[in-house]
Amino acid sequence: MRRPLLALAAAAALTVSAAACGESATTSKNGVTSIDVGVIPISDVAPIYLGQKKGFFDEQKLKLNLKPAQGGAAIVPGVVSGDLEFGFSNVVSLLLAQSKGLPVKVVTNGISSSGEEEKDFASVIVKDDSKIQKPKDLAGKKVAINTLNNAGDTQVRASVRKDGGDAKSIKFVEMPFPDMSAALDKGDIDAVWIVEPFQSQLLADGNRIVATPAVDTAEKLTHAVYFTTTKTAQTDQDLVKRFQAAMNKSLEYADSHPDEARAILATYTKIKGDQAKDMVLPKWPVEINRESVQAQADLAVSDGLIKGDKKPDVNALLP
Amino acid sequence: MSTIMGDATATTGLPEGQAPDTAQRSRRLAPATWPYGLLGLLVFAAVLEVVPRLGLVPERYLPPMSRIVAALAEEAASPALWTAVGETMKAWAIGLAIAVAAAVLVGVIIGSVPFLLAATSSTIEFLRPIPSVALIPLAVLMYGTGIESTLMLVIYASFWQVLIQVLYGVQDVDPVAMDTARSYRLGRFGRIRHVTWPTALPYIVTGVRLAAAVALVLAISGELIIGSPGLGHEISQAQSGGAVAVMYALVVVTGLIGVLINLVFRMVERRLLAWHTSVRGEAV
Amino acid sequence: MLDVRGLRKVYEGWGRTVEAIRDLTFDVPEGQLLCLVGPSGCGKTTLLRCVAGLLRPTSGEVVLHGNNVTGPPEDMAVVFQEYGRSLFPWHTVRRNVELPLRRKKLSRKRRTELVDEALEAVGLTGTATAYPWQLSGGMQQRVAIARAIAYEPQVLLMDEPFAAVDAQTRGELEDLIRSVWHRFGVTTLFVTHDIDEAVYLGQRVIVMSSSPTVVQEDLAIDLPDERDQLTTRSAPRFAELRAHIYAEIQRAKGPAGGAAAAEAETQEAAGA
Amino acid sequence: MTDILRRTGLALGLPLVLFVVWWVTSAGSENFFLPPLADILAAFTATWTADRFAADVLPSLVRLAAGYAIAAVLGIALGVLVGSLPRVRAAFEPVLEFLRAIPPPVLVPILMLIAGIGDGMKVAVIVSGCVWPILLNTVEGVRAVDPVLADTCRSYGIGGAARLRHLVLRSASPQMVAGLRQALSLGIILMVISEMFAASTGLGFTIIQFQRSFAIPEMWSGIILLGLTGFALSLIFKFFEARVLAWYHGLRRAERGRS
Repeated sequence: MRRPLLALAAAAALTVSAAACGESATTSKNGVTSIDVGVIPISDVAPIYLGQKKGFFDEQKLKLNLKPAQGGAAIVPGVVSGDLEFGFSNVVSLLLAQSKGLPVKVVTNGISSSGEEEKDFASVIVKDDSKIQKPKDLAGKKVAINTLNNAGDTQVRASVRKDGGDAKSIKFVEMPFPDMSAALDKGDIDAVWIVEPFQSQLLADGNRIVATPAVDTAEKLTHAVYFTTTKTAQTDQDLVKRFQAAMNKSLEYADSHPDEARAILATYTKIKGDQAKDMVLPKWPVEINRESVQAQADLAVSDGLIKGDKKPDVNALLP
Repeated sequence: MSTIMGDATATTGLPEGQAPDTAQRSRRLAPATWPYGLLGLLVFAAVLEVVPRLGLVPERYLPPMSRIVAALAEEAASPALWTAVGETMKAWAIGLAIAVAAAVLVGVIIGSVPFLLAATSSTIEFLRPIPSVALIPLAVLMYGTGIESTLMLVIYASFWQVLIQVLYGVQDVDPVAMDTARSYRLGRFGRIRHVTWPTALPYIVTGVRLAAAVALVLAISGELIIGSPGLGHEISQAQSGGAVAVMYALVVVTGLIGVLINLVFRMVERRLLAWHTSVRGEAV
Repeated sequence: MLDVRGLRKVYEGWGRTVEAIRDLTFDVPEGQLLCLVGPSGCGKTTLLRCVAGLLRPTSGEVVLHGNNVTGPPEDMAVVFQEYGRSLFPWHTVRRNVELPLRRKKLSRKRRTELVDEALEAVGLTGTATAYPWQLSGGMQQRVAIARAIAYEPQVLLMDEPFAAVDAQTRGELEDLIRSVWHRFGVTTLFVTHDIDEAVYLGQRVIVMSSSPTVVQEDLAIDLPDERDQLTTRSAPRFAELRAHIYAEIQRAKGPAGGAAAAEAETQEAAGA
Repeated sequence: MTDILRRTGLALGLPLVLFVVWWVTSAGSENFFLPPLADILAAFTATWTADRFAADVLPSLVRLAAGYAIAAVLGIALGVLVGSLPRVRAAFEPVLEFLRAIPPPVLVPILMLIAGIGDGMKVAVIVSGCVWPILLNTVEGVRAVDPVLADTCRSYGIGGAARLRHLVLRSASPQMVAGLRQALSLGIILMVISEMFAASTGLGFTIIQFQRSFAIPEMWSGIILLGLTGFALSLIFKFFEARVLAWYHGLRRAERGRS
């Protein structure tokens, strides 16, 4: 069969063309640059949608094409291959990518933890009648997270460790956020690490928060960021600066206008009005908390997410 | 899903109306089957209505049928659904077309040259069972979340479906017909055109029908898992937004499209093969 | 012992009805070899299926040993025309012959005996382990005959069993039927469209009209019991009987039944 | 002897050529996502150790086997039932056509409700997808039982279980096997998909993990292993099919030879 040949040829052709369109941040005559940005269509990226609506990107002569993707793991390759100019990803995924030699470079902040117990973008929730009262009780229990070996389990372990529990004995189970509530109800799992809008839904159903891992991991932890490739960061500094400026303005605006941020959710998610009203919004500061990134890097190494001698280089990753 | 949902492969191909009595019996039943089908669908819908209402399954996870229908009506009124359907059908059609064209071309060439057939069969047998989902990580890495990722899965899965049928068909060529063509000094191309192609056609049509079903399921699964635009993506969006009734409504839409595709292809098959009365056994 | 009384069969189609058999009455005494002959499309198969209990007549009845036949009777065996399709292709010859015996609560030894005897009677010793499709058409029909006689029926029904084999094989199989009938003395109802075959085989021949079918003629065959292809077929009496039946059949096809016959013919062609 | 040599040559020739082409073209590949074949093979031996095999591959295969077996029993039993009763078939057909057109992954959330998140759910996912081709093919097969054979059975008084065993199941077996074969490749796919939900072991799970953590040569090695698994299972199936359907292939050959 010539299929594998064909596939290889196609793959080769595509990588070549992808590499070719790597510089595809096409700038038209009037100086407007068209850029593709990979986002995950959840509440975390409300600022960029809001900024687009408010014209913050137009001010920087940027034409924004938002490309929704299923998860950060799909966005990183997109950015690295040049399909996307910028992308949204959590810090742990980027640390992992960097440790495997992928040329990623953070541009600006994405979302941060509120730093307030029980009032954060994510929490560990148990049933009301559960015996689990404190984070350390999670030891030896089944905890659902959306992605194994990533931010969720890293932060939950940090929380348990801080409370003096045995973090190694937690049994993590991977499942999509929407499925967690049913599994918790049925008792298939003991606790869930969950984000909005599911967090407020679960609480409304009478469950309770037992830990706020992001808060326990680092003070005002930077959870996710916008990034590009090291190459773009070096060769197209102007573009990166303009994106940074527009993005920062968007973050500030969203942080100070929560009602507008809630309203924009309905335009790109299926989160309906009343859900959006009740949910806890993440914090969108402009500043990246470098210590919290370093803390996550250290945890990634000590938890065995990153193996081998190659230590993550936080300074090289961050701008 | 490479060979999802086949149906009646391997038709033993009985001539119509064996003995007078069976012919009569089926003839009497034939015009009256649809009420049963309707009844079946109604019962199915009723079960879906009653089960959540009785609390056997919480409404939060399986809303009653009436709410699914309401959500469906609401979705049908919004252009977003039709855009998504369009995206899915685009991936389906392009993927299927590429797979069919490639499979027919490759199949006819390989099938008509015994050496090629012998030389490639081990490779085909190796590549065919590789599950298309194994390519998901690769597709995501290579093409990101664009339509190309889904296309790659669709093409890979439907290609084999058609290729195998083409190879069966080409090998089914009657040696006498081939000898006749030779004795009348038809060239290689003429033999393919007048002997091989007509023999293989019914097999190809069947292969295309099976591939059409597979392609749809893969297009939607691809969108669902990878996140390229289309119905599958809408489903995962509805799911992650907690809009359960909408999610089920979209699932109903995928089912309906599937039924529609199957109906259309069966009709095409019947039309196209009306002249073809021969008994044929498909790939068993 | 086998009575067919006032048999009528009407097929109800999609807005059209076809009267295949109008009125058939005859009886078959124990041990007789009766041939039913008629023009093609005259409802022979329909009659046979009614007798075999595979088809319910519209009216009239079939009585075997004084019992009304409403389903396939216990002690009746049928040999179908479609030999290739009446044998189980997934079973060997032996299993094919043995299968109907399994429900007859016989010892394994007895079953083996019956199978061996039947295969020997049809001249198939040695092919027991073959699959039917490995045999020629004539041999396949022999297997079907062996299966019927191993079943030890009191009545043997044969539906144009040799219609699809070549002429030479056909002669051999006709002799086989005579010898099997002699050997086992089983009451045999043999349906055919071939006049020569009916005369050569039967003790008695019933000529059926074209559809809607009635009995046209009931005729005893006064040929000597010992028959062979060469002498019997060249005997003057054979020629007379043959000519007589031929004339009857021509008469049966007369203008009156023409249209209906054509109708029934397409039907039977589709079926057979 | 030369014939065997020739045949092995033909069987191995192209794979070998492809292997060499892949090796040569990928050697020194700078592309992160298309690593040199040498790296992939090295990753293969390093990754798929006996321990890993027992921890990740074996559970997958056991779940696949369980789901496949249940689907086979269910599909054949229901298929025989539905296929032999024309009215039931008429009532079920539209619903079945509809259900089988639904991509199995969207059913996962519902199945999680019913079967929890353990192995039961994963087996259920496999069953929910595999059952349709088996069921629908069985229905077709049972429908297509040769009426002459059916009459033969009736006239010899073969009914009930004997009829099911000697006539219905055997006569529908070519279609059943066709359905089973489709279900097998489907089963492998669903095995992988089911491991994308609530799993912490399994071949599919491991491959996705490699992809997410950007361990690309390891991911490729997983894909290759998955391919090898599919290939091995299809070989086993062929062996099984050759035994069960020996009569059918013989019959087909005989028919072809005669015509």
